[in-house]
Amino acid sequence: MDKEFFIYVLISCIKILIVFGVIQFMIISMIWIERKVMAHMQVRLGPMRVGPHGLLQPIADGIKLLFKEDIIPERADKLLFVLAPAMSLVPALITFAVIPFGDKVQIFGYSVDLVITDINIGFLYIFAVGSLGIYGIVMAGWASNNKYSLLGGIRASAQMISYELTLGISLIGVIMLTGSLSLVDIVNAQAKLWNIVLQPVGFFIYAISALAEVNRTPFDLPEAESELVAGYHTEYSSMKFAMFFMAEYANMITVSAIAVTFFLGGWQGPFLPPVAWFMIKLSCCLFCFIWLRSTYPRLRYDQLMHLGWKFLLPLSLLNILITGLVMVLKG
Amino acid sequence: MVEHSMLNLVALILLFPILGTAVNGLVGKRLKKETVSYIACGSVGLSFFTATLVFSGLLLLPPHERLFEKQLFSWIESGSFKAAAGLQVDPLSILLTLIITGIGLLIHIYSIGYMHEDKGYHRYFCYLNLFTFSMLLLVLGNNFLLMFIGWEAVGLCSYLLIGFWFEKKSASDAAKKAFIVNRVGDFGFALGIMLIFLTFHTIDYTEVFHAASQGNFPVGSFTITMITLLLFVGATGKSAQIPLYTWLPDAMEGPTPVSALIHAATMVTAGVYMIARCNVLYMLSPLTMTVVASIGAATALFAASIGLVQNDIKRVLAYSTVSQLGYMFLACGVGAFTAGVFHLVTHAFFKALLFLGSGSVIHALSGEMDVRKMGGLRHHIPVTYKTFLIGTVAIAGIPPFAGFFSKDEILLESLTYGNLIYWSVAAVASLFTAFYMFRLLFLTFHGKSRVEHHVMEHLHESPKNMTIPLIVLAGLSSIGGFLGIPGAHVMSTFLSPVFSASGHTKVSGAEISVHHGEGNPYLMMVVSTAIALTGIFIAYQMYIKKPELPKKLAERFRFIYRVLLNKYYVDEIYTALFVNPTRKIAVFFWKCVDIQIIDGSVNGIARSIGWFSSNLRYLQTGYVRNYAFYIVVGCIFIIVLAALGK
Amino acid sequence: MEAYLFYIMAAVAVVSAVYLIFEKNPVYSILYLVMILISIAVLYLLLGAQFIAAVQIIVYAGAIMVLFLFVVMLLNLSAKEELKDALSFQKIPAIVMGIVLLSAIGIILRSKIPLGKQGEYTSAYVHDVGNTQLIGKLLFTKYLLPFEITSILLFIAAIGAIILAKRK
Amino acid sequence: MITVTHYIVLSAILFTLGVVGVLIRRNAIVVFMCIELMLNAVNLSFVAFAHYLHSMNGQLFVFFTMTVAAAEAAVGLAIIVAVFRNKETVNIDDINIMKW
Repeated sequence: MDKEFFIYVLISCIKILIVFGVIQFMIISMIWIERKVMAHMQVRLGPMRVGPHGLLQPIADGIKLLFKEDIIPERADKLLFVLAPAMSLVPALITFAVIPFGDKVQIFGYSVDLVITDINIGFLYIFAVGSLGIYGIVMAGWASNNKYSLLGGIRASAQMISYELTLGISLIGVIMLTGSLSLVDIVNAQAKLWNIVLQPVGFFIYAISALAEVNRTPFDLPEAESELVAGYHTEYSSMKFAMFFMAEYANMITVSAIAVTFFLGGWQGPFLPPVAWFMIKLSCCLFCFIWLRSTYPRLRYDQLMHLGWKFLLPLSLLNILITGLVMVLKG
Repeated sequence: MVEHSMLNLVALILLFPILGTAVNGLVGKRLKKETVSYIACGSVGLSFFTATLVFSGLLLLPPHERLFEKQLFSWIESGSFKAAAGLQVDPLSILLTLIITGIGLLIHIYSIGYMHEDKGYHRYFCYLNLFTFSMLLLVLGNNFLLMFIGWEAVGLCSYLLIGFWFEKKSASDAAKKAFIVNRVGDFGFALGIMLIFLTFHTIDYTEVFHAASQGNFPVGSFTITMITLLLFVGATGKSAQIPLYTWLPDAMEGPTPVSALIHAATMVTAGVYMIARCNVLYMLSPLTMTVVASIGAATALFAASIGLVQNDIKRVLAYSTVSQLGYMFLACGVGAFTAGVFHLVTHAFFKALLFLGSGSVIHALSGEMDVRKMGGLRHHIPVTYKTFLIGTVAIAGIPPFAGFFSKDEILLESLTYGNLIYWSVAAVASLFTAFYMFRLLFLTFHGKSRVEHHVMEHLHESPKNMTIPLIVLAGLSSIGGFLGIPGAHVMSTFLSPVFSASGHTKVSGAEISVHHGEGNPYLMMVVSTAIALTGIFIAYQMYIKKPELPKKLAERFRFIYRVLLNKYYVDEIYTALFVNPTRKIAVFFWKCVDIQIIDGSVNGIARSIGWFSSNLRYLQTGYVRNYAFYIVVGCIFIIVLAALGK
Repeated sequence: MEAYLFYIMAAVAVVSAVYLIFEKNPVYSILYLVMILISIAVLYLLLGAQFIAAVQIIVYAGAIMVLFLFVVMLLNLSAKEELKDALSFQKIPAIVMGIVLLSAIGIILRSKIPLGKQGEYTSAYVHDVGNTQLIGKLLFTKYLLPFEITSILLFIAAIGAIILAKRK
Repeated sequence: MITVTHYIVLSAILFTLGVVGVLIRRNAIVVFMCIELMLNAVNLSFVAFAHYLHSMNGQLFVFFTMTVAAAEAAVGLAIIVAVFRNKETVNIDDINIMKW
C-alpha cells in the first residue's frame, strides 16, 4: 500500500474515533442536561447529589446500568433480543459519516475535510441508513415476546415509516436549491444565506417530522408509559436498555445535525471557528427537543397518523411545487 | 347543351324511389297512411317526371348519337375485374324507364285505394318503391353486374310482395316457390355473366357489344352460344317461360296491384329486355335464337291452352301473361327485337289494365276471385267493365287497339324470319287468347249473376283513385298500338340505334316492305283479325248463347279438360321429379349426414375433449407451488434447448 | 480490494439466501433477506451505481421489508410453520430442479457471455457527471413515459392495497 | 479482476435459490420473499451488465423494477392479509380452491 492511502485511512480512522467520542460524550451530557433543564422548567432542582449540581449523575447511572442483572425473558427470541439494541444504535451513529462539522483544516501539512467522508449521494445515504433504524425497534418489540413490546414496536415502525417520507420530502426543497446531494456542497451553498430563510415551510415540516422520527414528545407514543408500559424496551434492562437510550439520544443528535446542515448553515458563521459554530447550533437544536418535551402534551395515535399523512405530506409536496415554480420563474 | 343537362338528371330517376323506400321503410310505421302514400306516389311521380325530361333530352339528340352513359362512381376494382356504377340512357332503356315509372305511378295511385284497409300499408309502399328502384337499376345500369343486381333485387321484391300476406300459408309458399324457381334461372344468368367476363374481360355493355360486333367471334361460336343460352336460362326464370314458368300463376297470391306491376307489366319483361339489350350477342348464335323462338312459341301455346279452362280470374290473366311473354320471346327468337319490345310496351298497357280491372272486380266482390261466382256485373261496376272490355279487346287483337298491332307484327315476323310452325303455333295461341279472354269477360260481366247474396249487397264501384288509373290505362291500350302501325314505324325508328349494331336486325320495321312487298303485312292483318274474331265468336257462342255448352264439352273431352284444368300436371311432375327427390336428399343429409356424421363428430369431439379434460384437470392441483414447479421445468427445457441450439 | 469485497458480499448473499429458504421462522427469513439486500447494495456500489444502491436500501430494506415484517407481526406468524405438507413429494425434485437450472445456466455461461457494443457511459464519465444526475436526466428525458406510467402503477397499487386490506 | 461473469454467476445462484424457495416453502410470505430474491438477482445482473457495457439503461431498468416490486409488495401483502382474515392461514397449500 502506498503512503497516500495509508495516511487517508489513518486520518479517516482518527476522524471516526473523534466523532464517535464526541457523540458519546454528548449523549452522556444530554442525559444530565435534559434532567436538569426539565427540572428547572418544572421549578425543581433535578439531580443534585452526585458531584456539583449532579454533574456526575450520568456516570453514576452508567455504572448502575452496567452492574444491573441482564435479564433475558425465557420465551424471548434470544438472538434477536440481544441484537436489537445494536441494530437500533448503529444506524444512528453511522449517519454521522457524511455530516460536515467544520471547514477544511490544515494538519501537519495535510488538508483535512472536517467530515468523515464526503460522498455525492450524502442525502440518500442519510435516508438509506436512517430507514434501517426501524429494524432495531421492531425486532426489540417482537423478540421480547410481550404484547406491549410488540405493539410498541409496530407503532414505532409505522410512525417512523410515515414520517420518514415527509422528512425526506421536506429536505428536497433544499436539494433543489443547491443542486447537489452532497452535504458539503449544501453547507457551502449557505455561506451567505441560510436555507431556513429560503425554505421556512421545509424547515417547519422537517422539525415536526424529526420529532416524530426520533419518537420524542409530543410523538413518543411507541414508548408511552401510560399506554404501553414502556413500549418496545419494556423487557430490556441493564446495558441493553442503556443502548436503546443511547440510540434515542444519538438519533436526536443526528436529526439535529441534519437540521443544522440543511437549514441552519452548518458550520458557517462569523468570528468563531466553524466547529464551534456547528456545536452551538447543534446545542440549540437539542435544547429545543428538551424544551418541547416539557411543554407539549402527547398526541393520540390517530391524530399522529392524520397529521403525518393528511397535513404534512401534502404540505411538503406543495412546498416542492412552489419551490420549483419559483425556481423556474426566476430562471 | 340543354339535352345533356337533361340527360344528366338520369341518376335522379333512381334516387327518388330509393329515397321513398328509405323513408317509408324506416319511419313509415309512425307516419299517417296519407303521408306514406304521398311519399310513395310522389317519389315515383318525380321519377316519372325526370324520366320524361331525360326522354326529351334524348329526343333532342340526333338518332345515331342517342347513347348516353353517366358514370357515377367506381364500384368494384379487384385485380383485372372492374365494375363501375354507371347509368346508360338509350332508346331501349328510356322506353322501359318510362313504362316502369309511368305504369308504376298509375299502380301506386291505384294501390292507395286498393290497399287502404291493410295494416302493412307502409311496408307495402316501401316494397313497391324498392321494386321500382330495382327495376330501374336493372334497366338503366350500364353493365351486366348492375343488371344482375337489379335482376336479383326485383326477385327479392317479388318474393316480398308475393308473400306480403305472409300469415297465409299459400302466400308464403308461393313466395318461396317464386324465389326458388327464380334462383334456378338466376344461377344460369350469373354463370352467363361470369362467362362474359372470362370471354370479353369486361362486363360493360358498350365494350362487350363493341367487341362482339367486331367479328372476332364467328356466327354460331360455341362460347357465344353458351353465354346466350345461360343468359336465356335466367330469362326463362324471370320471364316465366317453359320450364320455369310455374311460379308466375302462383304469384297471384300477392296483392292484385302487385300482380299488375310486377307480374304483368314490368319485372317479367326483364328477360325480354335482357335479350333485346344483348341482341348483338344473340344474333351471333343461331342455335340460341332457335331455342328462344321455340321456347317462346311453345310457352305461348302451352300457357294459352291452360288459360282456356281456368276459373280463377287472376290465374287466367297470369297464364295469359305467360303466353304473351312467349310471344315476345318468339319475336326475339326470330330476330324481330323491335316487335318484341313493341309487344312488351303494349302488353304492359293492357295487362296492367286487365289486372287492375280484375283487382277492381275482386275489390267489388269483397275478395271473390272465382269467375263461376261472378256474372252480370257490367251494370254494377260500369267503369271497370268498360275499361276491362278495352283491355280484353286489346289483348285479343282487334284493330285498332294496342294488342292488335304488336301481335300482328310478331305473327308477321315469325312467318317471315321463322317458319310456318312458329306462325301456326302463334296463330293458334292467338285464337286461344281471344277465346279465353272473352270467356273471362263474358263470365264476369255478362249473363246471369251468380254472385252470392251477402256479397251482392256490398257490390260497389271502386273509388276514384282506382278507376282513374284504369281509365288512363284504357286510353293507352286503345292508342298505344299506333306507335308501331305499319308504315309509320315510330317504334322501330326510335329503337333502331339499339338494334342496328347487330347486322341483320335491320329486318324489323322499315326494311320489311323492301323484302316482302307491301301486300303481305296487310294480308296478315286481315288473317289475324279473323283469328281473333273467330275466338271471340266461339266464346260468345259458348258463354252467352249456350251457357250449357261448356259443361257438355268438358264432359265430352273429359281427359283434355282435366289435363288443362290441372295445368298439364306440370306442378305435380315437378314435385315428383325435383321437389320430392330434393326433399328426400335433404332429409337424408339432415338425418344421416348432419345429425349423425357432422353433429356426431362435433359432439364426439366435444365429448372426447370433455373426457380428456376431466382427467387432465387433476393436473390443476390448486397448489401454487405445483404450478411454479411446472414453470421451472418448462424454463429448464427452454434453456436446455437454447444451450443445445448454440 | 474490490475483489475481496465482491467475494465477501457474494458469500454473505449466498449464505443468507440459503438460510432464507431453509429458515423456519419468517422473521429470521426477513432479516436474512435484508442482509442479502444490503450485500447486493454494496455490490451495486462496487459497480458504480450509487443511486441504485441507495434506492435499494431505502426502498427495499427500508420500506418493502418493513412492510413484510409488519405483516408477519400483525398476523403473528411466529415460529410454527404448518407440519402437514401437501406437496412433500415435491421437495426433492424441487431442489434437484434448482441444481439442474443452475447447471443449465452454467452451461450457457460457459459458452461465454456475449457483450454487445459498449455504450457511451464509461465509468469515468459517470463519475464526472454523477450517477444520480445522469439517472435523473434520463428519467426525465428518454424514460419519461415509463416513469409516468410507473407513477400510475404505484397509484393503482396504493388504491388496490387499501381496498384489499380494508375491513368490510 | 472481477468480470461480468462473476456477477452473472452470483445472480444465477441467487435466482436459483429463490426458485427453490418458491418451490419448497409453504408460507406465503416467505414465498413472496423468495420472489423478491429472484427479482434482486435479476437486478444485480442488470446493473452488472450496465456497468460492463458502459450503459445507463440497466440501472434505469432496475429503478423501474424496484418500483414494480414495491407495488407488488403492497398489493401482495394486502392480499395475504385479506386471505388471512378469511382463512386464518398464510399457508399457500390451504389456498387451493382454484382447482377442479
